[in-house]
Amino acid sequence: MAEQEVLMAVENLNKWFPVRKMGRARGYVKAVNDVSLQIRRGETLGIVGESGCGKTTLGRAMIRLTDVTDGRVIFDGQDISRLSEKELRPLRRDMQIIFQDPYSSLNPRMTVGDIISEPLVYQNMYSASERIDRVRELMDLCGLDPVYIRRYPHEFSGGQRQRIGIARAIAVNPKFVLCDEPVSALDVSIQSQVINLLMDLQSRTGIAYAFISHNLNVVYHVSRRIAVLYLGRVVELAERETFKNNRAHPYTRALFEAIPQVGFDEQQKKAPLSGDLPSPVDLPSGCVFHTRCPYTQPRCRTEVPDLREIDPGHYVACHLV
Amino acid sequence: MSIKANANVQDAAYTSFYHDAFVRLKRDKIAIACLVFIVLLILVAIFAPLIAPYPEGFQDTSAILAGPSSKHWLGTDEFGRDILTRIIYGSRISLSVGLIAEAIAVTIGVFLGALAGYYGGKIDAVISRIIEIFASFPHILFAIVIMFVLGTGVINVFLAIGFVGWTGIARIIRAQVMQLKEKEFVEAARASGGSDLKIILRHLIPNCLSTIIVVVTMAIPSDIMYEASLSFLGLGVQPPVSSWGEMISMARKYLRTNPTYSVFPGIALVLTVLAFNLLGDALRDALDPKLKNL
Amino acid sequence: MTDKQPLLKVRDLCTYFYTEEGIVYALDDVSFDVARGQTLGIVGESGSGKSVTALSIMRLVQSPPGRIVSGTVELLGEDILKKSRKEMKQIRGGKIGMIFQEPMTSLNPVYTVGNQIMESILLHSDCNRKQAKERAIEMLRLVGIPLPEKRFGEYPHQLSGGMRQRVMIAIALSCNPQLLICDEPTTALDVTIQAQILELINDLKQQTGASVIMITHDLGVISRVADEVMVMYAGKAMEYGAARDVFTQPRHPYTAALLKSIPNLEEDVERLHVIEGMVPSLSKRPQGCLFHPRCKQAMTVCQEKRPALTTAPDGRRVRCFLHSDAVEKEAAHG
Amino acid sequence: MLKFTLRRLYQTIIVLLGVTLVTFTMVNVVPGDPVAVMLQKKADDATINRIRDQMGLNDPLPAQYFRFLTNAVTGDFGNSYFQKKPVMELILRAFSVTGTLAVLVLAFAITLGVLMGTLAAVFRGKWVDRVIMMISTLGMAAPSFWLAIILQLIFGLTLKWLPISGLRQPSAYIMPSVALGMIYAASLARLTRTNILDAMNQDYIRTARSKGVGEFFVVAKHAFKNAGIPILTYLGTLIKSILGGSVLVETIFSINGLGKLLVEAIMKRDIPIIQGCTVYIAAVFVIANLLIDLTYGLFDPRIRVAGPAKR
Amino acid sequence: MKKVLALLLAIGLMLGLSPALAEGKVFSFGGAMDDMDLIDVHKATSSGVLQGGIMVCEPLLALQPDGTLKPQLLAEMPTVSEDGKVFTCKLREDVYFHDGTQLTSKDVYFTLHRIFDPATANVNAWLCDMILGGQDMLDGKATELAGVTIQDDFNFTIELDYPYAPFNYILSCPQMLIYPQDACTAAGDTWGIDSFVGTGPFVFDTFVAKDSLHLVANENYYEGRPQIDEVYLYNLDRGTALMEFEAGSLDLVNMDPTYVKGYQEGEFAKNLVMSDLRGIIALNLNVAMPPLDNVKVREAVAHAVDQKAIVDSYLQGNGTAANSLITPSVAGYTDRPSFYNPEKAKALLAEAGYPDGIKLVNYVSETSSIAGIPVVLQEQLKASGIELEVNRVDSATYVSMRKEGSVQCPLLTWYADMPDPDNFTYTFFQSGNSKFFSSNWNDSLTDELLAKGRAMPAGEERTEVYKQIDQRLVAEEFVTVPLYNPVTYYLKSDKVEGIFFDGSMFHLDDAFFVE
Repeated sequence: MAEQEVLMAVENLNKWFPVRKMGRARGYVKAVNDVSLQIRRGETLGIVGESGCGKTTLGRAMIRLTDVTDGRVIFDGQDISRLSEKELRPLRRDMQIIFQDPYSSLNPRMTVGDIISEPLVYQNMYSASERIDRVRELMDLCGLDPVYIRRYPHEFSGGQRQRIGIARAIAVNPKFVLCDEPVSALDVSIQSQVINLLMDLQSRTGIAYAFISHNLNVVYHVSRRIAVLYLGRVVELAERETFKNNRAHPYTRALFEAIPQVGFDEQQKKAPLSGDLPSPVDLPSGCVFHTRCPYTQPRCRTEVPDLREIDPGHYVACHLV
Repeated sequence: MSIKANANVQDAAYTSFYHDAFVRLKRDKIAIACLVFIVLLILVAIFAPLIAPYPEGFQDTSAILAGPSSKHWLGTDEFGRDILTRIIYGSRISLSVGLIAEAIAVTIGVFLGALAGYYGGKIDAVISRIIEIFASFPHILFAIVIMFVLGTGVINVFLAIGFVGWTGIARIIRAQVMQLKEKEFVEAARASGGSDLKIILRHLIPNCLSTIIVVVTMAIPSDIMYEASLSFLGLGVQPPVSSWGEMISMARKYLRTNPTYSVFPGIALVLTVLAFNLLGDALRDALDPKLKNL
Repeated sequence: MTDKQPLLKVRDLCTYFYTEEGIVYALDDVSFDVARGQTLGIVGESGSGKSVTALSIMRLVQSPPGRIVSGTVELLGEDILKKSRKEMKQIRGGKIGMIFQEPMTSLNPVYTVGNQIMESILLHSDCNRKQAKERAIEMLRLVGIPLPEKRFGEYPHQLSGGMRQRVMIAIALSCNPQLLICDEPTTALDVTIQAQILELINDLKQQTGASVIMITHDLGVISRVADEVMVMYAGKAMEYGAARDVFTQPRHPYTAALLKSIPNLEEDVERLHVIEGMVPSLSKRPQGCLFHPRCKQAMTVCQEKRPALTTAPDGRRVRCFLHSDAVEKEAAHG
Repeated sequence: MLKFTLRRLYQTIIVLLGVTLVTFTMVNVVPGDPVAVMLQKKADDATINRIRDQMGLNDPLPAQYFRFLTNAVTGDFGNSYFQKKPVMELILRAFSVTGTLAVLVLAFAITLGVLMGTLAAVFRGKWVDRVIMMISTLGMAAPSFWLAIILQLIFGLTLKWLPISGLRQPSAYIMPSVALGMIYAASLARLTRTNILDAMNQDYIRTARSKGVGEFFVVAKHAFKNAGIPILTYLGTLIKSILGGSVLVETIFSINGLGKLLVEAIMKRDIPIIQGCTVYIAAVFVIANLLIDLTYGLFDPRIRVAGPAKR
Repeated sequence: MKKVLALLLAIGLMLGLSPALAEGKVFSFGGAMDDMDLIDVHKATSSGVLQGGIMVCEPLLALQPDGTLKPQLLAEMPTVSEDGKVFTCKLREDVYFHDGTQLTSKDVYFTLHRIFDPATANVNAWLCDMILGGQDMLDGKATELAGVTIQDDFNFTIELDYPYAPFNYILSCPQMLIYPQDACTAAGDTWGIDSFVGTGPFVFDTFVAKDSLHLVANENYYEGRPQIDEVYLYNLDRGTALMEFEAGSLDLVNMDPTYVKGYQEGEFAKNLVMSDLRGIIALNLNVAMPPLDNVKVREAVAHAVDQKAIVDSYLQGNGTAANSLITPSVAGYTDRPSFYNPEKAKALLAEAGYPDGIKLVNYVSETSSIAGIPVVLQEQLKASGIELEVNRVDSATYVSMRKEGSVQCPLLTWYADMPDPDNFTYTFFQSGNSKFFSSNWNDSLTDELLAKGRAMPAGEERTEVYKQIDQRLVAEEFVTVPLYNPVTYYLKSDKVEGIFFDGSMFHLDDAFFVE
């Protein structure tokens, strides 16, 4: 049967961290609550939300760097949510991760050559000498001069270190790469260089990306479809263009208005949203956003809105839309 | 330069990181002085038989408790043995105590510390309790018991001191590994299928090396002093082997008539301990990424 | 003192760091003014010297290795670089308030929030502890913190990032400073909280009539709050003028390139505009104009000579040979 | 906070149990039979065996251990073979000496050490800093028994200011405390200096300076309190070395402290004292550490509210 | 914090008790008495403990400075039966214990009975186990002491198992102090710790184990009140004790010979007193452990030891070289020249089948004062091809190893309890005892001679027997290699006179402060 259209499918995924006091679990930090989404082959799904919305935990759960409380993760047709570390090992080849902090994502005591070839060692791909050539090829691909192969991470700039991280991630020709805030720590000019690199790699090798970030401009640029998260729930999921002019969920609208855009049309100077993020341990009842939503109805306080398809490919979790 | 096979890429790489640290170290005059002193001490210890004016046990019965003279530059002890010779041979004991005892302490300490730090949970609880038990144990009893079980003799002194010192290192390594395992490059290793053991060996322990080096250089002086106090209690090395600690305790009787007998080994002990302490400081600054003086 | 005269006049400010690897020209010949009640935006990428500007004004540059080599910083006509240490203590927190980037670590974890606000009040105004406490609680209410009495006794780790930044603002404004320097105040915050903080700073600026220096790398934040803007690159000011003009018709190629490389919702570009290369190392600076290695319109003159910061008739300043052939006078320290 | 105390108490009990087990096994492994030592000159095997029976030394080891444990809980470690007195009585007498000494040594080490460390930090890089650091490095290098002898020679014999041995007058406490305390004062000085310097690099110091706070207050108020925790942790380890490790100084000054009691008991295989002393020292050490953990809350509110991270 | 400090300080002070420099004629005596756990002479062997005892209690007879005996608690010297086995004694009637009760025969019976009572676990019972019925009590066969019969309050007889000429000396030993029956039974286990009553010149006041003993003058002492009001005994570290003496806070300090060099010239030379210890230091050769089972090898070892060099170099003249097991001042001593001849030693070894030398292993207790001797021997024996391995161990291990007879060449250190040759020979080389001192010498001829010597009354003939034993052990079978007769020193402040040192104990009954 033809290769399946959907590469990664997340179904009703929940991830709760027990809060331990004197050995007994007293409550849970409900980081990810009942999230369902799909990523097709070669596609980039943007995952956006503010800190504490569970986007990082969702990402880690998708590639099983943490175990799953309940719900399923189907990767390339196989349910990987309950696999043991050993069973996961061969699958690691197909899914990789790129990190945010260029300084703590590379082992300071290893050379660039070793860092990039490490996944090859673990997956024992290529012989020793072939690995060297593969590493040099990857460095070229990612815009790094291969002559630096024996240099140390502390001898590179932030942008270059991010390129090393990318080279390491694509070394094993993965089908899916989770990008967790890959450019947030970089300056604007370097940011665009790395974004272009990621998009070039995607067009050349057909890798699928899950692109996590709190910077909407960047996410908007790279993704075909975008999911907006709030307190561990998907509040809106749609094609990129929908977010430009047909934003439905109140939180999404507030989020986009809050971005300081370069331009001088008399934007409203007032902050679109007030108050602080509620604590993830005791979540608000009903719709989690109802405590800060300007249009709250009594129904919002009691009934949890499910993700409805209000028009093709456009899902919203809100009673009023 | 041609890219050699992966293996020696590894070796060349390691030295060059420590090469940077060495460059930083070179700028610190005191550190270099200490390093030279320690290297000298090691040479003296190795070539003791050639350097020492008399054989180790030689007793010059004509010059008992004599003061410094042309024949005996630093004088003689109650058996007529030449003090300078004893100090030279004594360096062997003091240095090997430090190195061997620390070797034992480091292997145990790093192993248990890394396990506790990396796995956490039950394993961490058990190992931490073991650390606390042995840490709250009076060292003296521990050393004496080990000496009895294994019998007296130089090697057992080293074992005794080594077994006592590991709790300190275990605690430091445990704390460091706990911090390191949160770092993203460890998550990256796990994401590409690295086994726990490989992660500990390739990522965690190399990053603890600079702490281990600093802790060891700081611990060697206390081991040397510990051997001295064991000798002071009469549980140290057996004659004719000489150790600075034993000399100081034997010399105590003659403090009024031959102060040199106790002063010179005392100076040797203090200088060696000083050299290791200062070197330890300098190494910490040289190896420590967040350099304080910048 | 006429109203027209600027609150702060900075002329040819140079701050260098003397390190083993050589002299780092962190701030090289920077001049700007801050008008009364206005917000000056200072924008630039990391290593452009924007934070060093703030620290130099407050004379908080850690020396050694750093040192303010030359230049004048006139606050209400008096050059504070000449002030004695005692006088500087009156100015810091009294005339000039400052808030920093990392709310998580900028407050002392072992003292209560109230204690840290009162400390500033007691230093700069002669009132007893009771009055200082009331003033502190008043400030907490002013910066929009709910239940100020309760928060007064709490510790920093009990507050969220946004709350802590509000406390920082309360501290900085507790003694009615005439100038508030904000060094990347919202970089570490979420975008909705950032909007709240920027709005708060603007409101307080209106209420107290203080001037604000907003330092950030985010051009969006500048365009939202700044009246005038100075674009910095590798320790030098590249362009200076009214924010609206600089952003709509950027004159310096770097400013233009920066504006183009930010992804935004309006135009869908296939590939982002990229500024090739990297920011030059400040200890081994290139000959001629510092930006020429990365400049698309670089001319031969740009490679040899270093352009001076020239003022155009409409008051806008730019440091580029495209707009004038004035060469930077051979600075003594060049 | 209470939850944290309970958990720490629970851990302390386990550690103490562990210590009693390790001590018991060690004492029975050591060669040399105490009864033979008691009947030194002419003791044939028959009489030795009879006396061993009397003392229950021939019972199976687990039974002996269990008996030892149940008694130890009530503080009864049996009677000393040689001094024919309840071990607990001997320990309390010896502890009153070593305890007093420990308090004085700690007082001496903390005041001198922390003061010097802070001074060195405030005048970092200047000659004050270099001098203090050199003295403290020397202080750490001088063995305590050597220092004791030299102090005895100078202040006891030549100057006759202080009594040479014993603790018969208050002034007799001075020399032992200094001899023992010097090495701890030196390391405390270095530790304080490093921690204050670390604290000085933190962001809140820059905030304090931007508020116009004077340099002295920046160090004394803001940096000092944050540097407190590592110093407290070090004090924890200090207590054990003072209790157990001061045997050399006690021997020289002929003070019958815990260290001397333990070492002499080991020499003569006075098993009840060995067990009693070891468990007692371990108990004091573990409880002292527990108290120190609780005082963490004073220094660091984050701990007072949530209890420290799992140690 | 301050309150805790004050409380602890007070406790520490209270236990330190009386200040050293009290007024009145106070005699302070310091020395290394580490095992001064209690002062009951039945429970300890070292002089540190006995020293305190002999100042409070007294034996039946007393040794004079000139070596002769005089009646102490007895009215006159005991009369001995022809077969030398029955000693008839008469007590003085004017002697009272410190608690006021009068000294009677029941106290003597109680004391001798306590010596052999297994419950006491007396470590010195072997000294007088020749008393009839003593061994039976020790073996649990009897509960009463057969040998002692009381005629009336002041007369009693002691019967021996076999004739033993020097028994009178036994009665003068410090281990034979007479205890009061009622006070001793009342004290029970705390006898010698919290209470200690005797008839002697000084009354027990307070005792802190391992620290100090305080005695006060016995106002109504039957030989007249001593001229010293109070006596302090301090257990001090050797070096510290000497320093306290120099600082003037001690009147008397006993001193280890190795410390002597510092005091032979200079300020304190006048205070230094040398005294013969009436003892012998010898190297026993364990005949049970090869290669020492071969007499030729033992002879070789005898020829490899240079006694004179040991005394002149290490001991710096403090001692007299010896080649006889018995000390010069005791009958049976033979003034034999040293055998030292390294060439002959090598030849003997070759003859015995060890052309390239042998290895011997020595253990010594590192706290004993002669711990240095093996180190000197180690160097000396090298010249004769004998390699000596020296192991310094703590006293407990040393005692248990020697007891099993498993030390190859232990150092014999013996200070005579009484000036009689039997004390030097029977104790170590009688086949029943030799295992305990690791000589394992088992020879019927020696046993025969020893038994004969014991039974004979003192006189020329008896001396001849011991000369024969000495000749056999030292010059024929080379079972032991005598090294030297030790001397000891003590520092006496010039403020005090009349102190009598009997070779191991100080007697202060006649001491007085010079004005």
